[in-house]
Amino acid sequence: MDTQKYALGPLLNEGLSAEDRDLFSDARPVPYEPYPVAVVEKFVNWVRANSLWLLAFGTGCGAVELNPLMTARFDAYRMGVQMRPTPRQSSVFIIGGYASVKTLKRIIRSYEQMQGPKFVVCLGICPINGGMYWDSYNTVNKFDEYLPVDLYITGCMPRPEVLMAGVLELKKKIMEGRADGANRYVENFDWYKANQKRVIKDWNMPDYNW
Amino acid sequence: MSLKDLISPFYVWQRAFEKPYTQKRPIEDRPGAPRYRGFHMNSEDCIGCGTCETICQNHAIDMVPVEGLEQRSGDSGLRPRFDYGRCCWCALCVDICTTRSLRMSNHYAWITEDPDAFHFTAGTDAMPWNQNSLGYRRDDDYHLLVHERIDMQALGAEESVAGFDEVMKGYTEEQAVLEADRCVECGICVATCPAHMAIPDYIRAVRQRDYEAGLRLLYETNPFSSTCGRICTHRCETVCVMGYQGDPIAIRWLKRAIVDRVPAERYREILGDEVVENGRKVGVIGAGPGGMSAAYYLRRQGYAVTVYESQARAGGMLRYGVPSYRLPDDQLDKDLEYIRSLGVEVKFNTHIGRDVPFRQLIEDYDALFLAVGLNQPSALRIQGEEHPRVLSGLQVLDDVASGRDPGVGSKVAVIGGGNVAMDAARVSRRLGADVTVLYRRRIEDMPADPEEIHESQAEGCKLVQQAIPVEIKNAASTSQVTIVWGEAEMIADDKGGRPRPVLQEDRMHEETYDCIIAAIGQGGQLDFIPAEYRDRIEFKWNKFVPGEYQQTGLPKLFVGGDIANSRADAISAIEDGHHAARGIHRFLTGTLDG
Amino acid sequence: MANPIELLQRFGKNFAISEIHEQKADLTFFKVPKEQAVRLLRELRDDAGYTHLAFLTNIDWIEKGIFTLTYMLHNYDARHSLGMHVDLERDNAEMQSIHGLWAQAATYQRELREMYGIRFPGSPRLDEDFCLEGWDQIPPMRKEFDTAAFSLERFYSREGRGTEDPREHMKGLLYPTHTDEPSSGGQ
Amino acid sequence: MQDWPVRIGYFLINLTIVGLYGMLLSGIVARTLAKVQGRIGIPVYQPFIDLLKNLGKRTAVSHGAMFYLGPVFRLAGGIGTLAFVPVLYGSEMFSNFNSAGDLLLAMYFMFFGQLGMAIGAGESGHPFSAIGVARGLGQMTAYEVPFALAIIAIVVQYGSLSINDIVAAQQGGILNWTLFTNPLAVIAAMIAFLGMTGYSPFDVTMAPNEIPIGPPTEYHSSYLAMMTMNRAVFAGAKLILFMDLFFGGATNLVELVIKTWAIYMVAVVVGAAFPRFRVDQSIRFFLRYPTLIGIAAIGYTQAVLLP
Amino acid sequence: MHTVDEILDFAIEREQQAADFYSNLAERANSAWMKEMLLGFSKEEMRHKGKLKSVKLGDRLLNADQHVQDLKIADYLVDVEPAEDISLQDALIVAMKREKAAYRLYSDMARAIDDPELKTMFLGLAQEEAKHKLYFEVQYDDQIMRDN
Amino acid sequence: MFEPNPPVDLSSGKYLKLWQGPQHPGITGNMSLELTTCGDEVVDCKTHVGYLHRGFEKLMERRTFIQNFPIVCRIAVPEPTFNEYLYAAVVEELAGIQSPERAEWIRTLNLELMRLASYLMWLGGIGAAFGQSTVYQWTVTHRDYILDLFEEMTGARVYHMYIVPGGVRGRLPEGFEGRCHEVLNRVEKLLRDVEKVLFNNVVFKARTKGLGHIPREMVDPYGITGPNQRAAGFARDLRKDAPYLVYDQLEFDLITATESDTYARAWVRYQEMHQGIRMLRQCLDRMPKDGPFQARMPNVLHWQVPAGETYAKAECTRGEYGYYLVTDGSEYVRRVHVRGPSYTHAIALMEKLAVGTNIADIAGLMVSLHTYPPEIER
Repeated sequence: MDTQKYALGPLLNEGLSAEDRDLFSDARPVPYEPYPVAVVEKFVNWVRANSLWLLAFGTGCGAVELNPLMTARFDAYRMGVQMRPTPRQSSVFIIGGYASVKTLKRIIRSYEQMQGPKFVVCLGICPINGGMYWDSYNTVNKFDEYLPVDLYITGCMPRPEVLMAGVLELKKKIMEGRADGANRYVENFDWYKANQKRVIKDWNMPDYNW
Repeated sequence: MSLKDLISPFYVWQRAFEKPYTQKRPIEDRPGAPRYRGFHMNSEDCIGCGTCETICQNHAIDMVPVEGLEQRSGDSGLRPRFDYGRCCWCALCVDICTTRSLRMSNHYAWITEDPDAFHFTAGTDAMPWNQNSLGYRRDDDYHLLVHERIDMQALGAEESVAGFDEVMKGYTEEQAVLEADRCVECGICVATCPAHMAIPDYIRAVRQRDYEAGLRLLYETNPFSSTCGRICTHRCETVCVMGYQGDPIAIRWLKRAIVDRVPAERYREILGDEVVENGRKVGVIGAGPGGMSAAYYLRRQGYAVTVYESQARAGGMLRYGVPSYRLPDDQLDKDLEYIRSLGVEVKFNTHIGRDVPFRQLIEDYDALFLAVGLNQPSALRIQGEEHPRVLSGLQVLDDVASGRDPGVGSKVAVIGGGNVAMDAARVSRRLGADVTVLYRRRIEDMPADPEEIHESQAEGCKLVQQAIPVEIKNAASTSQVTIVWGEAEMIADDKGGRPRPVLQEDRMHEETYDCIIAAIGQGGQLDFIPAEYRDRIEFKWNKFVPGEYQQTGLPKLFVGGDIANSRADAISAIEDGHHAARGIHRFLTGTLDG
Repeated sequence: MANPIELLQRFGKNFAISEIHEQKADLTFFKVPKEQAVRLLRELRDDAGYTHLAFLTNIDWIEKGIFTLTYMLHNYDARHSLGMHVDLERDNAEMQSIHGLWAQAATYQRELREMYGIRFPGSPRLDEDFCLEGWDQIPPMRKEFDTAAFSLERFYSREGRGTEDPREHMKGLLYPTHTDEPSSGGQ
Repeated sequence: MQDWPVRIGYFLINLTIVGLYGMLLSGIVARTLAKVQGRIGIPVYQPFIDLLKNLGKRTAVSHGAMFYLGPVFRLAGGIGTLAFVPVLYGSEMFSNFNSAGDLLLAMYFMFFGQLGMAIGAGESGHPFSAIGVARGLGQMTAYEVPFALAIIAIVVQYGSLSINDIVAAQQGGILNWTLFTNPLAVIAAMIAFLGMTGYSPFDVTMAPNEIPIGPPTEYHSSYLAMMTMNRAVFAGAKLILFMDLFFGGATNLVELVIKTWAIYMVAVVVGAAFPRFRVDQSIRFFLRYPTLIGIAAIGYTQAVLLP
Repeated sequence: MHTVDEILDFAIEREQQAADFYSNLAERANSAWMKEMLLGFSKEEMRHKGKLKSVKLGDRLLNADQHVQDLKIADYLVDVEPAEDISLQDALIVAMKREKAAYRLYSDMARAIDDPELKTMFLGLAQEEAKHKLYFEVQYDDQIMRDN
Repeated sequence: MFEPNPPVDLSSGKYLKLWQGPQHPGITGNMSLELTTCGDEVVDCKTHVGYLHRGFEKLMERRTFIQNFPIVCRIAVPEPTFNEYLYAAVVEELAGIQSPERAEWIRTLNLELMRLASYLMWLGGIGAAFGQSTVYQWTVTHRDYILDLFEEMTGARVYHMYIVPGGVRGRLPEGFEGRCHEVLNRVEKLLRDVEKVLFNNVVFKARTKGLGHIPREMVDPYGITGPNQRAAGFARDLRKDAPYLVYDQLEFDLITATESDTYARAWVRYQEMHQGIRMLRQCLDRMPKDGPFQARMPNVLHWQVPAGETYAKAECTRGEYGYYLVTDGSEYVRRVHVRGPSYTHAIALMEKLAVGTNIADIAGLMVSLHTYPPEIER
């Protein structure tokens, strides 16, 4: 991606009143530095891969297949996966399909609240190239313009089995140290921000406190 | 609070002692159901019609050219490429697939980190699911297209042999719209049509009952719409995608449906009649479909066009070779009159070489288009051929067209299997004869239109296949003639051509008729071209070999029609005329070098 | 309960009811002028048993320059629905609010305000965002708004796509010279 | 009295064992509950992985000093509780810092952790934390009532505030356990125990549906890890305390494991069966039957056991 | 003719005659494309001649065993007289008939001779002529009996 | 009828503004509630929707009639089949197509299976909302068995795209009836367990009885339909009142209750699941085994439906689901309006009922109204 093209603009809390401003983190994110000892980093990666806490934010249709995934039939708990209702504690953000502009704003907010290392998995066709809603005025077409994505699982909707396969794939990626989406976000922060601003016209967040 | 309500919930613990619901290995053990709609598969039956692309509401399908695909008629050479960033697995593409080549596998897993990777061309790209035997198929009893052709009202066999009334009555408006509605507008047919008519477009015009637009579309490539709507060899229909699971669209009849609804008087109003003269003049030899087509398009571009015709009326083979029950004279005149009304001058009864020297033409005109057609019937060249009761098929048709009685008698044998033979047979039927058609090959090999074969059989012509005439006897009689023919055996051609008949000398038959009509083929006559020009023109066998834009080695001379192409049908001649008109225009405006 | 046609005729004495169309046994459409609409709705609800407002929506007849509101009422006892049409001027469309008759109408009116720009003075939370947020275009459900063009312009599409028309492809391959002239037939 | 370094060393060993045991127990319980739900459930070692993962996570959030101190207080509460609870009866190594009034200290620390948590979570500024804290404190206050009553009953019964003494008094046969000598107090305490463990029906503090995650909403990475550790230690300490007070204590590790597991299972068995109470409902509940039972226990002790 | 070489010389001579015949006819023909076509026939014969020459030099062999199809078209057509205004149809008939005659000649010779080597050579030549005949018959089938 | 909630002075410090959702497990899907609380009591509630707005009605205006068929099912994610059926019904009505009898039976089977699956998910939801996640685990698993049946019958688990205008897309697979009966038996056994565990549960009763009481006189002004309405004592059900498909040939009871609180609504739905199983068994036993399942269709690529308008409705799990279709004789719809019951239940009704509720009950109350956000905003 061409980072030069996008000039650094004001951060996303522009247009907020002074007292609301501190609800947003002004700080530019910092990249995740691996542990200096390779073995430690490898071990930590293994730990991360085996403890995937998903953010319980059903952003689209995909949420409907997360129910079977997290229940007795498929029981993803076996694989170290569990749902966390707060972004602070989650490490995996599952984008469950299409993101409307209104949700995208919340997704970005949640994503920025998540503490690294964090990973984004996109479900379904809509985040890849618009999917069914490619011509809709309210859903974004290419999700990777707005947040870095580590893994795509195609399908409409992807079955729980593919989600499990996706979890395995994500684990593999994390263990190999290739799941570096969060760092890409840091490196190309201005590019992502410029893209986000291009579609989200209303940055005023009602006083969300989650 | 009852005690029951306190105790009963502990029932949950019963579940702890049962087998868990959990699937042990869901990824491996749970393939998609046999009908699962997974990733696409495409077989080699695909012809790249793009109907899947049309119906896809997500624009998930691109038609892309595929390397190494054998170029064949009726195959666009494109194949659907699927974007799994768009596809929603609704399988409408599978349901609508005209050849039923598109299917779905029951494979559903595709995970990558690259969002740009979710593309693939079904059937050609190697994908893990290409060999899956399960997956979604369209149910046999479920259709999104209409596979049966709307029948056209026609005269019954008895009525039709009773006279020369037109057999096919044409579609009613409702029928035409219903038939046009079947079209999927893929456009595969356009390449196959020699004239490359805008077939899907004019079919849409029929569907929308917009006959004026339809007529304009027809005249863009074909000024013989009324004619072609009746007697075209409709190669387009042989490749029509609707033919894969049902009947092809009746393209020819839909063309007719347009012209039938526009009276001749309105042609000039709809198509326009103003011609901006450009001061140049072009001569055309032959007022058949090729010549008149060239004349029309040249005239439209402002050329002064003079057509030389040896016969008394225009139309060439369309008038003299096609009987009026297939193409009524008034319909041919409708086409011709409109062309003439634009100011095309036709000189009748003028033989080039006899009445006007060729040299004069080539000197007088800025360019010359020659489309004299094939009007010399091939002789049988068997013993006894000079018998007076051996007639030529063309002659019989000419006689009938000119209102003369060919005198075929009441028991007729027709030799040949082409349209001329069929026409001769059916004309003889109408003249009251008992007709037998002798053909060297099998019925399926006949070059005649299948409709004609079918109708002639319906009208009572007997078709004897694999019959090779060997000798004509009974020279003594002037009213009867006897033919000796032998049965043929079909032998496969080593070089891959169609099977060839070989005479079996031990199986001979002899039969006496009132006359024998020979219609085995025609050749051309080009003696009027002086030798000094001939040397500069390229020929093969008895035909011209025209270059780009139908031009010959004689830069001013453009040729077309039966004398210059191997297809020898009206629509090819029309296209030759049109193409030559393009060429002449380019030649005279300097963009085509001689 | 009278037959719906009779009912409408009865109301027709006081209201300018027109275009009565019986779509099926339990569904009748009719049209009433804008000024009388709310009064009629109230009477239908209170006197004729049409107590259930199934929905309120709008049809954009851009070529006629009008919006047609459809109020779908249902009478549970008679098991009959009435679809009431009210025409509004497309430019500067405004209609009386019926949130006083049916509480949920306020939501419908908010939606119509956002999606078509119809104003319903007095309706609660009318000008708040409903489905959209930060919308900077004309109301999206109006016919003149082209959602596909907007989507491509604002959200892009992934590169690497490109399709060919079978007809044009075959032409380019097989007979490129045959149609390069300006159309010479017709006008 | 031995010298302090050795005792501290012993305590650290205790802390480690109890902490690990607490973590393991949470894994086992999760698996047991999964069985009820018809699934296989997490591997028993999953809590350890989660803990390590959280330790390895980054943090870039600051809500002020108290926010950091919250988990520290919390952990201090857990460790403090454990510090005054003898793990094994008669073992020097596993006796921790028991002294004459250690029961009161242990109870104090049980409060202390919660309060520390309350301050930290309140500092995070998240309303869900605030609501969770309010609920937690309210509920704690409520279940402390029957618990305190039960403690009072047994303190009266055994005439000592030293846990060691109370355990000692229960030695010599199963019938000497408080469970059989003073069943009313045990019932009151066990109901309070249900409240303490945070399983249904008293888990509204941390309920994901009613309020996402409650007090620790804003806590993450190593803070969360500290809280997880605290939960393990605290759970272990509580179990041991209950075992010591009501179930005759333990003289060896096997006995300890069996008894504590069995006590824990009570909460689990009830937890799996019931939805959760609203906080006002649970307060009303604790202040009704268990409190009455607790009062009855005191009365029973006074009237029946002491004379 | 007693040796293979003699036979081949005879055959080469015959091909030359045929080529001469066509070029002669072509000269007289008054239509350009007939002229061209007949010259084409002549060239075809010259190619046959070249082939026989290379057989004589031992560069290639004649195959006597191959089966050559006989469409028997030439059998029942009447003889035509080569004339200036010869048509395509007639020219083909002439050619077919000539090749058929050559085939007959070699076949008869083969039957009359006992020497197996010579017999093989004649049979081989006969097959060659049969092939030429087939070529013309196919052309006749395709170009004349088009049934259009 | 609209009575605004009393205004609150946020600056007084007495009140706390609290957002539930969109990222909140207590919310049924991606929507949010803006709550103002005073202590534990909610004093004001505003529903915010639009997080899932895709503009279906706009998208449908630029797709042909057949192209709309795959997209409609996406309107209500957990319950797509009703959309498919209703879209087919309105198009067939205006196009003058009558789907064959066999298709009508298969459609009924489909809708009732969907209803059962949707209720199972809801049952788990109501359990989870009040802290009984064991029931959630069980019912979602059993819903999955029904999805297996769907997969087998239609080729997909979630978005079936099976009921197409004109009929259905294929015959039932071999041996489907047997497998369906088997699943129904399992579900029936589960329902008995759930009754023991959830409905006869002292805590559940304590939480749900009296929660979110809807007075009878509120039902019509708020447009409340379906089980929510029946729990308030109205015996209204479109399957009885305006039978569509083959419902007039099926035997089933209309379930009502009078308490009109969360427990009553849950109980009504629970009972309706039993009725659903009863209907499914009748369908399986009585449906025609052969015959056409698709009416004769025109070429769908340029299918023009005559100008007209109609409204078709069906009783979905949440109440009256309806499609209002206006056509102008072209290949595209002029206007389609989807009337989802969640629309009124989740906004006007929820905002009213939430006031005075304990904040911990908001999630349960929300679930008890059974709303699907994607269907609200479309």
